[in-house]
Amino acid sequence: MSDDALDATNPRTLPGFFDALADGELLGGVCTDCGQVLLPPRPACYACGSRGVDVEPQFPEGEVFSYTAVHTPPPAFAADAPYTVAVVELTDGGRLLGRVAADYDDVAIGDPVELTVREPTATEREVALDYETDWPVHVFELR
Amino acid sequence: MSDDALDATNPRTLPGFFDALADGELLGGVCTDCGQVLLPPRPACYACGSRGVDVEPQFPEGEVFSYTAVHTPPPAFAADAPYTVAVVELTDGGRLLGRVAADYDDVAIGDPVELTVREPTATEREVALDYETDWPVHVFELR
Amino acid sequence: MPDPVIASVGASPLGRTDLPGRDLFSVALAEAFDDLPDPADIVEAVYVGNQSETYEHQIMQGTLLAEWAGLRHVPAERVEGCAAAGALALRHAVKDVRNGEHEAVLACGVEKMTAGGTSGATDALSAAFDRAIEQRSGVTAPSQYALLGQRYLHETDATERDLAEIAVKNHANAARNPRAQFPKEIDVATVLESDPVAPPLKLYDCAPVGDGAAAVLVTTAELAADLNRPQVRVAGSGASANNIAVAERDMTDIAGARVAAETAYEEAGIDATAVDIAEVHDAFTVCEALLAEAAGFAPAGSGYQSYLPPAERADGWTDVQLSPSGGLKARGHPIGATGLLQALEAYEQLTGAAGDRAVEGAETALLLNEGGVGDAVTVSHVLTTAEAP
Amino acid sequence: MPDPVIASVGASPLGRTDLPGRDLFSVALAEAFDDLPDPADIVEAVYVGNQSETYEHQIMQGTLLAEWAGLRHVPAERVEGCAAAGALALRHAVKDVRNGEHEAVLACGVEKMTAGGTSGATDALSAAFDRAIEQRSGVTAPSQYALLGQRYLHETDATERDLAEIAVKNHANAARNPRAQFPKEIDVATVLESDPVAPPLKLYDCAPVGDGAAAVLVTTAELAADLNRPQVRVAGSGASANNIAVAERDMTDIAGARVAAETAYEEAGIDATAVDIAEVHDAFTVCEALLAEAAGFAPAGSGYQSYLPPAERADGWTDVQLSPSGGLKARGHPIGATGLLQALEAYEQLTGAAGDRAVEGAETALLLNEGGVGDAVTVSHVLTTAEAP
Ligand SMILES: [Zn+2]
Ligand SMILES: [Zn+2]
Repeated sequence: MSDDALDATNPRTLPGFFDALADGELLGGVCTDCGQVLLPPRPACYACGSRGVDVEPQFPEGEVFSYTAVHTPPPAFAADAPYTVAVVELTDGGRLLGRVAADYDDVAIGDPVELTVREPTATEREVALDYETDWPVHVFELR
Repeated sequence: MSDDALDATNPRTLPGFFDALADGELLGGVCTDCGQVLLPPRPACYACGSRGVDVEPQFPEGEVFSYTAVHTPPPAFAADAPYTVAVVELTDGGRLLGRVAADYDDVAIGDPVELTVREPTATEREVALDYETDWPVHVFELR
Repeated sequence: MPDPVIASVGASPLGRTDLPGRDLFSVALAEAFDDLPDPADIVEAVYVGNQSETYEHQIMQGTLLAEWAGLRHVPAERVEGCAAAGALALRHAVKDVRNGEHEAVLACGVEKMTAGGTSGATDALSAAFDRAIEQRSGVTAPSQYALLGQRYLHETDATERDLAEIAVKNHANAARNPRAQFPKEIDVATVLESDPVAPPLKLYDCAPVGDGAAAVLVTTAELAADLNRPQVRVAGSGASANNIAVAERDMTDIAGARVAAETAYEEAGIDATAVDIAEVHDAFTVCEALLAEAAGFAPAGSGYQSYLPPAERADGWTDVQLSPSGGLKARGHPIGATGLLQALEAYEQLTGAAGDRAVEGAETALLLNEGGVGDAVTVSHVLTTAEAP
Repeated sequence: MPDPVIASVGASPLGRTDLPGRDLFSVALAEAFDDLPDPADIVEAVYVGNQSETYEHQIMQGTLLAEWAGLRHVPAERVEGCAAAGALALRHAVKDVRNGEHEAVLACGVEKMTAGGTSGATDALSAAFDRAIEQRSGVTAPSQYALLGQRYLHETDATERDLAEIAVKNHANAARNPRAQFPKEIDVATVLESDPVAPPLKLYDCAPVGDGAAAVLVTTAELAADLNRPQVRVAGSGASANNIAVAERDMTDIAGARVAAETAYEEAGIDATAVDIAEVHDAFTVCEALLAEAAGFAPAGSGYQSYLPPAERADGWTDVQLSPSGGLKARGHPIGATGLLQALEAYEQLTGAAGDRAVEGAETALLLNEGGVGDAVTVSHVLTTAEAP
């Protein structure tokens, strides 16, 4: 583990991770012992337990591993429904859940996607915790 | 314990207790073993553990046992602050917390009070759970 | 070490009720202690499973329900692992008794899910997902499980019709369970034609929202005998967490459930083939398929055959009967009480009190109670018939 | 039975921080495991104390923090008894080790109280009160404690100035504690002239709202020795609930705390006079007075003299030093972490790591952590210095 202080500028914390994401950079933890990718980075690897975790940029492309559509959304997202969400396996090996900017019927397992990042909407800011207000939202787009 | 079904009309449940309170009747559990008064009624006596609990009307008068004023209210009651609350020891032996319809400076330990009941305000209904919407609110008045 | 047993059980009505949580608990308590001395004469500690404070804006349920039972100066606390909270409470009771910490412990669970409407429940349940990535992406419980289901259908021969058959089977079981929230049979078409919730899951693939409370008394075998109670032995207990985020897990090998079940088997000195009945966490139909595999009942990829009679299942399947209660799907799923309702069903099955739905010859039961999505946490127990010592 | 010991401790910064709860935990974890192997090499189970899901809209903290520590397939759960959650986590770790369930257990606590403003914290804390009568009457945490305080001042010789002196004493202690949220001395006038919150309590009678996390590693004495760690023995553990509603309790004899402390003393084979230092739950100044009496340090009605040097206290007082950390009042009170911060202070005092604030000759510590108002639930531990076995 790095000797840097674990403060809100450190990408090993959520504020640091989302700051980088707002700049378009998806940072992952990468286990120096077993190679597991951790999204977002965290203090230790769940696969082998090692605290040897580097922080490295992840290539923002991948494939749909599973997907569905949300027909009964949480109250805050009611206006968006139905919307598509997916688990995406990234090229560098990590897996990440997110919205897909496509209709459910246009998506299939294995489809190539690209990670994009946008600012939160006014509605998203309303339901955000104080420290989340400016955190960006990632969205997958079909390639 | 009574053989009556424990449904929402039974004063051993909160809906039954508040229904009676809405009609101006404060019902207490009274332990048949040790005499402890339980407000509201409940399945067993905390003082001796007995499930021999009768439900009996409680005389709606008592004395201030302790009191204070709320200067930093919950968001829903902000408009009321500061308001006075007290723990009242009732004539029949039970103790009940509630608002006091008097300024803090006009209250003292030992003051005689009377229990009154009113409908919830619009604000109170707004923060009520679904099943609480029509539950009355009790308020102590100085005698 | 003392042998922990379940000595009594009780439950409230399940579903949309007009009683607050503590009153539902009063009903469960009255049933559990119907033939027994006052709780205060027996019970030395209380654990309460409860998922969310938001339904009734109430924490401190340990203190509250202990007092409601007439217990004032005992250790009492709430335990929480979302929908596994009930089995966590049971597990603490079992550990306290087997370790000699207490002779009798009350494990209870309560959830009053209907106090804030459907949106209240949707919001409360979503707090179980990782906040940073999952919640902020707008996922819901059905859509999280749909991600598991979609992948399962992709990797195996299972179809949406198979999942529907699981719901049909559980409703048929529930039709013979007087405690069930939905005690009625349904057909496959009803499931397949029900409203889409999150494909491949439809409304009838989903366990319902509902209220409920349950109480389970765990004691030493000696005390249960002194109290003249039918007893069921808790032969093993296991628990395991897994990643909180669905994306980071193996989505079709439910490893946390596997670890929890194997721990419970090992403590009980059995393997999966010894299990006659299992109450598994079918919050969504696909869970029953996945958990049948994780529990070792079915070979990988064939868990979806849980609705078939044993003779018609693939090679490698055991003869286990899954969720004779009707499962979460049809018996009901009042989150914090669910794990204890599973124990209640096993108690009634193993003590000959299951009436019409009795599984003949049932002597060993497995319970699998999960919290979060899938196996974010799993708690498992093995229960067996017991002779009074 | 194995002897449970505390083998390591860690904490995050306390107060208004810009880190989410899980990141605060990362900081605490890093400190606790600074000189140790990876958690996954040692830890067999995780308990997380956390008061409210509403601060971060997150349940399943057991699963989340276990994963953050690199532990995937271990039992992990959240325990909740409002502000006693941290000591409940510690108690489970202690019980698991002494009962041979596990060799090493991680007890942690986290609360991110500042994520929803002051009104968010006020609302979240009020969920600890009985919903039906207390919450609906508009009481708050300070006003609930003010009811205790008002009665205490009525029944005893204590004055508002005495309560203020308790705050002054705890700030003076905190001034020597680098971990404290408010490491600065104050004077009596500052307390007495601070804003009224709920008479007789003023702003400076109240512990602050703040963020924080703590991690405490509980192991067998043998494992702690193998790891080359200074160890503190957990000689006793007690817990007790009391009524949830303040009105229905004895408001000046804090019976639940008395029962919890006496249970811990009995397990440790000591009485109150053996205690050198105590970290008590001074969420409000009056609590320290009440708890000094409940713990057996002070005769009834004289607990308010806790701020005086031992020689100046009333007859019947012990020589105990209360809250050398600065207490909840000045060290900080991140609800679910507080019980573990108490343990951390005792660990540092008993292992000679308390620096400027070391209480000379301290060998035995009492911890009293409460949840709800006053003693709705109390968890108590006795810690003693230990030689490596
Ligand atoms: Zn690794
Ligand atoms: Zn009684």
